[in-house]
Amino acid sequence: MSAGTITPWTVRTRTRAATGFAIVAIVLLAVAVAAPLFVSRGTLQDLFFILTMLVLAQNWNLLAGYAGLVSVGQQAFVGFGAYAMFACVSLWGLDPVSAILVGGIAAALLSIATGFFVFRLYGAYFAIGTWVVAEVVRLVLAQWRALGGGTGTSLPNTAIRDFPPVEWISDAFGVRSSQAADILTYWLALVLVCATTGFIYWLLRSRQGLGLAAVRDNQEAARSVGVDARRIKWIVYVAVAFATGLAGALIYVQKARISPDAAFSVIDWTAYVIFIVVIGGIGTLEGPIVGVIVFFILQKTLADFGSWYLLVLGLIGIAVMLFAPKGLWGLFSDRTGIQFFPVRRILKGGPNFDKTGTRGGPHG
Amino acid sequence: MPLLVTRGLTARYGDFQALFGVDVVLEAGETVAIIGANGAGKTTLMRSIAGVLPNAPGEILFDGEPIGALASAKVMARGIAMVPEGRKLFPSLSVEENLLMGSYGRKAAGAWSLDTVYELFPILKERRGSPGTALSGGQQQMVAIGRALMSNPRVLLCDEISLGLAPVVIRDIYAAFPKIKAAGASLVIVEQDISQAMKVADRVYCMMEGRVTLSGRPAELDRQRIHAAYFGAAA
Amino acid sequence: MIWVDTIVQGILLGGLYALFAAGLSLVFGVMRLVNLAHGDLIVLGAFLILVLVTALGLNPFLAALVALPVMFGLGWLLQYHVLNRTLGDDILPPLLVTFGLSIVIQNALLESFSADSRRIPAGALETASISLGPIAVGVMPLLTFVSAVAVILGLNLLFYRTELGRAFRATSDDAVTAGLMGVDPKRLFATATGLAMIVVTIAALYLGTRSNFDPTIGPARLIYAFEAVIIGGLGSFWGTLAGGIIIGVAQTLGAAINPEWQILAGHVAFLVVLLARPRGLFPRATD
Amino acid sequence: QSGPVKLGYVSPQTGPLAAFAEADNFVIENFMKATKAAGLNFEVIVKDSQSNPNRAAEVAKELIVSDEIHIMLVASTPETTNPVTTTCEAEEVPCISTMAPWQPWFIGQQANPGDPSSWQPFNSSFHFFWGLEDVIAVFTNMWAQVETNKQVGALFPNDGDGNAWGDPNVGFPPVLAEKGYTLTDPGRYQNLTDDFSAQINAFKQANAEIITGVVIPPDFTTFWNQAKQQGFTPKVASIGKAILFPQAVEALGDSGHNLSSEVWWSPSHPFKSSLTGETSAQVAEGFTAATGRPWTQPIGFIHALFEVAVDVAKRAGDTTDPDAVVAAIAATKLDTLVGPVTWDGANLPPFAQKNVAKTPLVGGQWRLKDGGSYDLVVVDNKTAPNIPTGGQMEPIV
Amino acid sequence: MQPVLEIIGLTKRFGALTVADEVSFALGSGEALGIIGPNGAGKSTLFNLITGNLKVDGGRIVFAGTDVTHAAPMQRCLMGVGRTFQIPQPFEKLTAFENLLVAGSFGSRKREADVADACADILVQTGLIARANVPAGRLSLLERKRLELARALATAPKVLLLDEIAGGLTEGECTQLVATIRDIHASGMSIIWIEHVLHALNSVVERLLVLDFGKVIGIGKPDEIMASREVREIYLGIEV
Ligand SMILES: Nc1ncnc2c1ncn2[C@@H]1O[C@H](COP(=O)(O)OP(=O)(O)OP(=O)(O)O)[C@@H](O)[C@H]1O
Ligand SMILES: Nc1ncnc2c1ncn2[C@@H]1O[C@H](COP(=O)(O)OP(=O)(O)OP(=O)(O)O)[C@@H](O)[C@H]1O
Ligand SMILES: [Mg+2]
Ligand SMILES: [Mg+2]
Repeated sequence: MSAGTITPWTVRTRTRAATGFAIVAIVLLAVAVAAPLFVSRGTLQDLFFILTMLVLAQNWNLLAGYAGLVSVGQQAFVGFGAYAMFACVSLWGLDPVSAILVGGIAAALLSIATGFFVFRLYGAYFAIGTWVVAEVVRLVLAQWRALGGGTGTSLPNTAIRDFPPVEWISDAFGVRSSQAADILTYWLALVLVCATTGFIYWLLRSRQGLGLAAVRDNQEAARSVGVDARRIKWIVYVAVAFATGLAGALIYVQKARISPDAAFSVIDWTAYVIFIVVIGGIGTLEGPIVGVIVFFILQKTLADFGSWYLLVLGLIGIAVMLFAPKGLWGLFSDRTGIQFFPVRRILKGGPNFDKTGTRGGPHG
Repeated sequence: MPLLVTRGLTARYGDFQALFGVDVVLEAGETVAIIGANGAGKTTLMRSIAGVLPNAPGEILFDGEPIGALASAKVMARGIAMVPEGRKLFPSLSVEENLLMGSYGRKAAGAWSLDTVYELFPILKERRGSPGTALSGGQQQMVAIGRALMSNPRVLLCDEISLGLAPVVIRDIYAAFPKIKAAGASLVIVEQDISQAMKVADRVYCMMEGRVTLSGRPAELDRQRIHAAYFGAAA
Repeated sequence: MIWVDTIVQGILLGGLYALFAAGLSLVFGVMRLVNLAHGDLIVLGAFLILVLVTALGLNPFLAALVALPVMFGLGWLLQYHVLNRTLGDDILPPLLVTFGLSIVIQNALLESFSADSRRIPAGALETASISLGPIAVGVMPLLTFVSAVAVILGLNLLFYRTELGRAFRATSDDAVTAGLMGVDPKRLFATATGLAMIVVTIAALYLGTRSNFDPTIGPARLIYAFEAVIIGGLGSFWGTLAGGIIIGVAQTLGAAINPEWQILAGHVAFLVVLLARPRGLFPRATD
Repeated sequence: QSGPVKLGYVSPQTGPLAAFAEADNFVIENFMKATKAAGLNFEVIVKDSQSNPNRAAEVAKELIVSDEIHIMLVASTPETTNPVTTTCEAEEVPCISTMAPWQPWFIGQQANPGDPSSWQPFNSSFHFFWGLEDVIAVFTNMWAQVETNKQVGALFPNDGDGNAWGDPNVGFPPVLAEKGYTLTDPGRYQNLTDDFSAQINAFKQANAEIITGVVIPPDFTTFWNQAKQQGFTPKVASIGKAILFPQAVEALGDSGHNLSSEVWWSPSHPFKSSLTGETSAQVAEGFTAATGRPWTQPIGFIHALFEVAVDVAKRAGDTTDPDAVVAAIAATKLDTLVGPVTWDGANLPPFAQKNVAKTPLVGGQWRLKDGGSYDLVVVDNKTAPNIPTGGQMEPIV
Repeated sequence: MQPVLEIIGLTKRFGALTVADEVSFALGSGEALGIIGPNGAGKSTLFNLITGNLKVDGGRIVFAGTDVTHAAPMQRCLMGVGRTFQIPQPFEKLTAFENLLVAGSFGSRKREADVADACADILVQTGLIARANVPAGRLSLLERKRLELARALATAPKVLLLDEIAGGLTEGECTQLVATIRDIHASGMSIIWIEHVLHALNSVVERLLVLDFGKVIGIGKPDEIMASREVREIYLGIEV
């Protein structure tokens, strides 16, 4: 029918809001890099918390929101990365930044080992399976006597203080070494956030991202049109583990103390992360950003109310899920049509179109 | 008084309005056929009557009582059963259990029981123990019809029941219609095959884009008018 | 002899886990609802029984009987007004809502009962034992096991032999079509959760009498319960019992080698079973 | 110095360890009253660790960085004290900690707890409490009062306390061996274990007549019931942690009778508060009057923690100068509600002498009263003769 | 004619039920083969075996000279087996156009930009262009069926397997569909088409294969097959 006709088809993903946002984001980033110059140390630590939680949230979002792999065992990678970093620093005398990298690699290796198991499971089975795997990793590391077993251990003070970059920062800014360490970890967290967000957005815009969405929607059909579902899931699972391990190691460089219960806490590293993603809006890159800010504000304002804080947090989680299942960002973008990270491929040109759904946006 | 009446029935899926004031009447003992192109709103009409889609109470009257706002379970209990488009068997139930589910919400005495359904579709008796989804498409359609009959409904809504069936099965199923009617049910069928519809129906409604564009007895309608009603006046 | 004893104790422990798991298995099987608040609901039940025991001076078993209808009603309302809204293809909404619920229950209990460690007094029964040959078996663990078997048996009959059970399964497959059969899915699901809460109350009775509990102890047991359900296979109640026993025996055997391996051995058993049978021991034909 | 002395205080006010922090409000209110009456200007910023080590570290940082506290006070189990202390060490903020045996506090924060040669003292963190050597002495003294076969079964979990108690170098095993006891230690179990048959079988095999360990309350109940069900009835059970609080013992029903435990503080301790002049008995009574709850051991130590803080602040001069505060802490010589607190290194190995001060410890037994409640009776005071006993050690029937 | 697909003694059982019983046939390159048979005869199952969505119990499948009996579905797709599902299985959250992009870029290992035009053309060809940017989850049943066809085409297959795509169409729509499939066939693609709507089927295919209880009971020219006594009895239900 159409053979021979030259149709001026074009495919478009960018939206106006996204272009505007990109400019704002670059400015924000510049401000963020310079932040240690003009914000207080408390603010810097708050920012560190926000950034690291955001890394965890973006990664979990990639796994659950885009790949359909709802894991409740991400604490395995946080803890494993952190423990690997501790071992490198306190047992083998490596410097903290290299140790963080080792932490990420260790987490990626762990994900390869556990992936063979968890990928045999689907849906809720997968969720529980990942949780059990994380428990197993926790229990095994709790037997590692050199790192304190179930008691845990602390990072030697000198490891950070005498690390040359910390000394440089300390000299350059004229601050104490503990503050210099904060600045360094903050910058690292900033790098990690940008890298993670950038990687995820790049992935979603790529062919693999489209394949990922297809696998999530219908694995059987995806395989029938040539998508290597296994490979895509593996790539995502391992990449997420790597970034989660990096984040875990970084967080524990800053905390300087580790114990199995803390490093493998399902509440801190998975439940809160799920909370952040879902409150913000799962399956969008903007959602976790919104979510982490909301979470931070809640924690700041309510944490001193003891159990009431958690009670309110729980109620808010329930309320959002019931009344705004697409999260706060979903609520906002449905109303306004604004998307900062569009991935939808929109076909333009040719005959007249059905106008519904021709908006840019996420897959979902 | 007619058995089932819709008055100005409207229905929507979110922002999208699928029915715009549909008026359909079913007299007791009648077979009414709804025909129309894809997307005309036939399934939507059936789902509205069955209570799957919510409507204003007075838009649907059954026995003179408003049932538009009732949930499907309540509608079914009053005696309106539906064979849904696409069969929709329960995969984790066996064939027999699927059939038994049909009488869950309405246990009315009548002609239909497990035995009589098996008599109607003997192949189902053979496969009574296998899971509903391990059947071929045609066999599944038989289960879906049998399941709807199990409640001895007063109105049976059949949505494209011949879809995907071998000719021999279609023949068998339509051959069962007189039996079903004889057992006291009035029928509303949605059918794509116009000649088939004309054969079994007492009256025909033709729908287009959410509206009834033509209705009447088969004898009164000629191909030309139906065609026009299908594709708009231009055709 | 010690090995026999170890295995017997493991089986009895498995009964406890199966009891924790049975209610979970029910809601998981009927609604695909991963209920993360299950452990906290058991603790809630234990507090309710405790209140009845201390306020009315009832015997714990009698108190549990009084608690049953209350818990059923609670489950019914919870499902009807909250959890029903989360059901669908996506497992995340129920996951998050029940997680929120878990936090809410824990902290509400903390506010009203403080963090103290409590116990439902069961008098002489707590330490009573009978000897089976050379092995001494506690009456309470035995009662727990028998209750677990009874609960499983009851659920199985209900699920596969009654019309209600058939409706449960049908609705779990396709709620809209079940509606066409005269099922009101919302009420049916509410009934299922109500029933699960009855099982929860029975579990609470044994949780509360066998050891101390406090408002935060729920989640620790949840993972074993999930393991039992999954090892058994979705919707298979006998499978849940088998799963509980596998985990219980693995734990006691692991502990007999070295207590360090106790909990790990249970988890490893879970992983091994799933490695061999990814859909559990007794999977449903389709899910 | 202008402005108040800013104290940060972290404890587990919610979560599973909340029982330890039960008296916090009471103590802090009294502290504020007492200091105001004495014309002192203190501000206390209280943070809840939620029984979560991650959270403990976070709030400690917050206190230091945002609230700019001068002195950190922290209490109750290594899960809270250790992360807070580690943070203070990194931030070079003076820290006073209590209510964790000193070994898990000190060794648990070393980079490699397994290698004593690598252990380093802390610069700005100080701890006062007793140590494992004290609890061992107290337990063995109690056991000596009862005729046994000297076979001891041990329940040590894989947590901060359990690892320290079971440590082959600094824990129970070497000392017990020296004193002629044979220890059966099946291994480190995880907390919240549901079955103890393995341990019970091991104890039965070894014919143990004494049970000891540091167990969380639910686990002890599970163990104790199972032991009885399986026909294992030791003569002595000296347990740390699990039976610290009267509610926990009451939860055992009748079978809590004659269980023995370490006693760090009780109303019969013959010490007075340096802050209010009250005796132990008066403080305990005050607590019961104010809250309607029975006294618990943490009351004394939290009170003492604030006593030390006041004393240090007075002597330091400018509390905004961390070095001055650290020096003041190191020079402390104060008679507190829990006994004298001095970082003089007495009765401590060299590596811990700088940062640890020891307080007296005695042994007690829970006695069932009519009506189902329990009394804690001090039955052994060889380690601290100035604390009066209320009776003799009795075997569990 | 060089066969592009050879089925040799293919067997599949579900428990006691044999749904493919020593099925053998060959599909010539560029040929259009129709499959008919009573409901439950094993037609869809045969497709699932050919595409690898089900594992075979016996026999061999040779595609373009290569034995693919045990190859993964994805590999077979890359080699040139395209299919539609009897019950449509769209990627619901992706738009129709994106559905095709997935199939196009993965099915032929090309970059998205290189297949976008082809995908758009297929949307035109299958009458879906007006709905190109609508999420597939919002399409009607008919549109979903068209999308199945379009998506299979987007993988640029050598052999196209069609499972009941004409059911539920009005006469006009049916005529249109037949024209589309004729076009596709004319472009040289081999086709196997399962269909109960015989007049549509017979106006396209060159040979008909009749399946009953998993057995091939006839294969040949459509009019010969339709005239056979066996087919008239078991399939058309005409007494003879
Ligand atoms: N779940 C839904 N959400 C949104 N729109 C829908 C939904 N179901 C149907 N529609 C739309 O409603 C209109 C009527 O659809 P309906 O299914 O009633 O048509 P039909 O006459 O039964 O067609 P067919 O012959 O294809 O079955 C169509 O435009 C369809 O796209
Ligand atoms: N997964 C399964 N498990 C058990 N039996 C099955 C399964 N899938 C199909 N069957 C059975 O295999 C037989 C063939 O099914 P198939 O779907 O191939 O039929 P079909 O020829 O495509 O029929 P239709 O024309 O109705 O689509 C049927 O009897 C069916 O019950
Ligand atoms: Mg329809
Ligand atoms: Mg088929």
